Amino acid sequence: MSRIDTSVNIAGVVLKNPVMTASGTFGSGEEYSEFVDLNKLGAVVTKGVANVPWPGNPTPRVAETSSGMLNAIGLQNPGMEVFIKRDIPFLKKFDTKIIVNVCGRSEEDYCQVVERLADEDVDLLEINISCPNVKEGGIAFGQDPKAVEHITSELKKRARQPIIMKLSPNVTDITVMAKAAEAGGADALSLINTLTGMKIDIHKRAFALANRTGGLSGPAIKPVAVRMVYQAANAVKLPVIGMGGIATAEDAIEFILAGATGVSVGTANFFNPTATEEVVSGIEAYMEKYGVDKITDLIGAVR
Amino acid sequence: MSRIDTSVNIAGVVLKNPVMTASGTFGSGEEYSEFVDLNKLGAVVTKGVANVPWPGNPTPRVAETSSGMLNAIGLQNPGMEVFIKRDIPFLKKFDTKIIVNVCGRSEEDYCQVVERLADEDVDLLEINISCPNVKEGGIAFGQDPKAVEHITSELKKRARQPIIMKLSPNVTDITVMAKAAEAGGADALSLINTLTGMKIDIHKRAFALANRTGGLSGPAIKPVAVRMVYQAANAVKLPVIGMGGIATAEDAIEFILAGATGVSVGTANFFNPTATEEVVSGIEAYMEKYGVDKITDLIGAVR
Amino acid sequence: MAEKFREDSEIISQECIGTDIYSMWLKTDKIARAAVPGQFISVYSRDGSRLLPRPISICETDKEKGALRIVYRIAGAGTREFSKYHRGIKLSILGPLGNGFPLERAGEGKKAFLIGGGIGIPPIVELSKQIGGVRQIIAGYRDEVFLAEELKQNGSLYIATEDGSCGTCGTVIDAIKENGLDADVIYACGPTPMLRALKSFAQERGIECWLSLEERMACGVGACLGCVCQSTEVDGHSHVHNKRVCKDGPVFLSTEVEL
Amino acid sequence: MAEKFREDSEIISQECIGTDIYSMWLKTDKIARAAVPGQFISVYSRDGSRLLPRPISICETDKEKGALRIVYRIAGAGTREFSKYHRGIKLSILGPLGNGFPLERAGEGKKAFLIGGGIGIPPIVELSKQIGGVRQIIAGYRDEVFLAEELKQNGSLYIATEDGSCGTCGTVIDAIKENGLDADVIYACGPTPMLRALKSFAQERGIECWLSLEERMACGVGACLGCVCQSTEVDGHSHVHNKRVCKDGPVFLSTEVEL
Ligand SMILES: Cc1cc2nc3c(=O)[nH]c(=O)nc-3n(C[C@H](O)[C@H](O)[C@H](O)COP(=O)(O)OP(=O)(O)OC[C@H]3O[C@@H](n4cnc5c(N)ncnc54)[C@H](O)[C@@H]3O)c2cc1C
Ligand SMILES: Cc1cc2nc3c(=O)[nH]c(=O)nc-3n(C[C@H](O)[C@H](O)[C@H](O)COP(=O)(O)OP(=O)(O)OC[C@H]3O[C@@H](n4cnc5c(N)ncnc54)[C@H](O)[C@@H]3O)c2cc1C
Ligand SMILES: Cc1cc2nc3c(=O)[nH]c(=O)nc-3n(C[C@H](O)[C@H](O)[C@H](O)COP(=O)(O)O)c2cc1C
Ligand SMILES: Cc1cc2nc3c(=O)[nH]c(=O)nc-3n(C[C@H](O)[C@H](O)[C@H](O)COP(=O)(O)O)c2cc1C
Ligand code: FES
Ligand code: FES
Repeated sequence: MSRIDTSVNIAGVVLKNPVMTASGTFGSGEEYSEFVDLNKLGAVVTKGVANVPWPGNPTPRVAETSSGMLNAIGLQNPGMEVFIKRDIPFLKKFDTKIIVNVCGRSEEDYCQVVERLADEDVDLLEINISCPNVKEGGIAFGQDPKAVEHITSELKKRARQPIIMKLSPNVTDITVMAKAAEAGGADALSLINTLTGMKIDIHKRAFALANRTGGLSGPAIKPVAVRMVYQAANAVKLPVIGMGGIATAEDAIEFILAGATGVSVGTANFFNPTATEEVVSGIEAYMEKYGVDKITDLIGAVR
Repeated sequence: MSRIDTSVNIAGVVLKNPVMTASGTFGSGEEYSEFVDLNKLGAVVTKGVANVPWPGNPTPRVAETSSGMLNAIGLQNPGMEVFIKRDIPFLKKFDTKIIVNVCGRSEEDYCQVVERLADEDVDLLEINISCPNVKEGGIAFGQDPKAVEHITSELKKRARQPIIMKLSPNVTDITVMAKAAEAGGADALSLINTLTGMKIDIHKRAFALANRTGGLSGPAIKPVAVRMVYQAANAVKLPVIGMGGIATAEDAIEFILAGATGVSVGTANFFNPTATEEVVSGIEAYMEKYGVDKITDLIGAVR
Repeated sequence: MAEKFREDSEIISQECIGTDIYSMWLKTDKIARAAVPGQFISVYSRDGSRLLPRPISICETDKEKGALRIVYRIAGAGTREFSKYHRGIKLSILGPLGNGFPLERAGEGKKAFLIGGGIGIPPIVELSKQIGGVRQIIAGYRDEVFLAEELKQNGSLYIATEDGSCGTCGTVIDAIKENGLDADVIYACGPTPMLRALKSFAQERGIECWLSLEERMACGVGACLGCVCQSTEVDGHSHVHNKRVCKDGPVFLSTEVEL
Repeated sequence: MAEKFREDSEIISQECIGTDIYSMWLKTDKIARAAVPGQFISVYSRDGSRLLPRPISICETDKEKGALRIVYRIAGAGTREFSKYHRGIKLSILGPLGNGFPLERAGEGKKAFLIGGGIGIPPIVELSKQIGGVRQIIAGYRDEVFLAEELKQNGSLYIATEDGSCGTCGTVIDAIKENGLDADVIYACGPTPMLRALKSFAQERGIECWLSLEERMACGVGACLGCVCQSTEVDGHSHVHNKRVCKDGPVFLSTEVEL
């Protein structure tokens, strides 16, 4: 298999393969390191990190749907100081890239995290702009192109690592958001975050999630994700990291053919703890089978 | 079961029960009348009808996804004259309401159909504003609130039957579209139409649909649909017809509890030809079990 | 219009009859008795993540036992699922669907070609049992031959293989030519390139030709317009140049359709 | 940290032991041998439309045979699916998960209450087999009694039923009072109202009390933060007032958590 080149370059950072973990589904890697050799992954993307600890939402926080799940974790996290002290050193033990997912309730929150991480040994920052934005009345940054461009350029000024803007799919036209992030100076894009959904328990006549709405993820959303990755990759020059329902190498290759340079495995970890590693080896097998030497030849090959 | 009242009122039209067929999944009723007693349904919603025959898209037009399917039929239809001569008389043989789904490529197209149907014996018109709009450069009417309000008011002027505006879910904020339709004078809303999606065949390295993108429907999209029905029903005073993944009575009741006055069964007909009738009897059984006398007591009961 | 039935049919037997090719007998209440050659059934998945039924041709029927046979190739997740089931399991099916081959176009004193290509061969088995007149069966394979025993019993069988491992090396048309066969009517089922070739072959020779088409389906009963083929003339139902493979077909007169 | 294993385990037997209540023995390679009482397994659905594993407590283990028993109630589509499976079918499971009951808090010279309520009774079976000291088992049911034979073998069993059809009419606390029981330590698993009552009961009497909590789960291994409960103090891992039921629990000291 040594003949095959699965490496990809995202904003100057070379990953040994395009396979990463989707933020929030893999903690900071520790729990799944019992099942997966983290050295085999292109990168580990951490759970969202804020400037201070966030308690998250009340429970129930998760519910199952057809081929999908809803979550309203509410971005619970221990805050950047604990993250830097505990989680970065853990991840540094492995030969994989570290991508820190950043969340905030205001522009200042995001800026603080990005500035604090400037001197830390992490490879890339992924900015989750679907976080609830208290100041702007609950509409996420990610749904307004002006806000996307503005926050991107503010963070770009402060960041020492390349920044990946993570786009929300709950928009009319994903290309508008992609271009806004590009105009703001983003180094890469990642998409999709979850689709907003709801479930009602008809026997209890109550919302299944305490938060009422939650984010839909898993195989159910894959067709929407592939479409948006295709549209975004064709609208901007930036590398795109695709995610949304990836559970197998076949799914990952579908995203790559649509234009993704990287791929993230999210919800699939919950139903197959070794999903990430299997995606890596499955991609290699596909390349072997079809005589593809460089994975970069597959990126955006269907158009 | 006679004690139970399942009737609902949509814009002055009383349906014996809230269960209808989703446009495009049930033809004009003939094919499924071999499996289902149309007299048992609240209403039959027809396939979209245009002013002239439409050939639709090239094949493949359908593809399967996890708990869902993509379609790009392209609104093939025989045009309003054939529809009026052949399909309305067929449907008139049954004791069910007739809802005609209307499509067009331009405002004039829609107006022509609505005017032509004015003197026909149909109960309600459902306006599909997710049709591709040639004049406005391919963006559907349904994604721009000004266009929604405008076309609604133009059609309202001409329609003799109450009009249901069918909203596209491919928008940032469904309440904006719902309010625009209300401002334009809509009598009711129906949602959701399909989410735009894509599938790629990784072995053929080609799009699964000739049209590249298609509309995602089926159980996969139910959480998004329930959320949007809940949001729309709480944003406007109009009755809302909910759809998106309804396959069982439990699904239908979930939409009703979220705020839907009517419910449509779409993709489920393809995997269970008797789905519509089963939803009707299952709703009755639920009402019996929980001692609900009037279905209207359930509408929007979870908030 | 022929009646359709939805049944929970029990698997009587299943066996693997070739590489990735399976043969299954199903006990049905009404479908087997109602079916005519060339019709198909919709087979529903038992896995809730796969919604759409898979259209599979009826290969044989046993009207007495009320049983029908399907022969299918593993093409993806749905057919792979079916291949794992064994005797006793219930499969939900809908049928018989589509129009079937017009048996009355052959018969006493007429010579017919019954042509199957690859996984289009199964429906030819029942057709060859029920059709009248002179039955010349031509079966085309890539390499591995299957269902030949069944076909041999109901007519003179000519085999073509792409790799030349059996019979004529080449296509079914090569087999016809090599054996100097002729006919008054053609019935065929197989991949589109084969059907396309047969369409022009029939046109050249002026032979009436009935082709069974394949298209991706959703409803299988004519309601969704997912499975259309292009028709030469404006179609009486659609009022455009489209015919529904599931309901107006799958069998069409070759001159009716564009391929 | 205890090791976790993902296995395709074979169903050895399954029987219905009450209305909608099933008992299943699974052959495992490593999980049964590694498990301690109070731990659970994640059971994966075989239907692709249901993604998330179902957490089910380990009811008994047979370390020699490498087998484990689960006892579960049909609560929805997932457990209904499991109830349909029979001997020989493989179920994918992950375990053992969670911390389990701290056996060392009981033992020689100490009296323990082992309390189960409803579908929280199963883990009490293995606990009662392994724990030392005086075992007073109190099992609370709505009406129908199950697993009583197993429980009787490992201690003195007191039953409470809500409808009074067996034992004390009322709750497990009513049963404790009616029988004038006391203990040095409490271990309990059951519905939240029962756990809440036990927490204050234990506080009043100054008894150490270990509670096994339930929460909706996604990953089952501590990664997703889906299953948290509120902790009295800021938690060392989360740095907020949240503990993960799947990883930090499901068993907590009653004073650690808010109910
Ligand atoms: C009228 C009719 C009769 C058929 N009879 C038989 C038969 O007797 N034996 C048999 O093995 N197959 C038959 N087929 C083809 C069969 O329906 C497909 O192979 C099957 O649906 C594939 O399902 P899957 O889930 O295994 O594969 P999928 O993963 O759905 O698809 C795998 C590949 O199969 C092809 N395919 C899928 N669905 C169809 C379809 N509806 N029509 C054509 N190609 C498709 C696609 O090109 C795709 O790349 C028939 C099809 C039709 C329309
Ligand atoms: C650590 C732990 C151990 C458990 N042990 C057992 C056991 O030994 N035997 C047993 O019968 N059940 C046990 N449960 C509960 C069991 O996990 C749920 O009943 C099951 O997941 C329901 O799945 P379903 O698909 O059948 O129902 P669903 O349709 O998913 O849900 C039906 C109802 O069950 C409840 N439920 C669903 N998932 C959970 C969950 N994770 N926790 C609590 N309630 C839930 C919900 O209130 C819902 O209304 C345990 C739960 C946990 C967290
Ligand atoms: C439980 C859960 C928690 C998540 N937390 C985060 C998060 O903290 N930050 C973020 O950007 N995305 C978060 N996501 C979104 C995922 O990273 C991913 O974008 C989405 O789930 C789609 O991928 P999937 O279908 O493979 O899960 C979360 C998703 C899930 C299911
Ligand atoms: C094959 C197919 C054809 C459709 N055609 C139409 C149409 O002509 N007009 C329309 O308004 N919606 C059309 N729809 C959308 C459905 O009416 C419905 O809004 C959508 O499928 C969601 O419901 P479901 O998940 O129950 O199918 C079509 C959907 C499908 C699957
Ligand atoms: S498959 Fe629906 S019309 Fe043929
Ligand atoms: S279920 Fe994921 S952290 Fe407990």
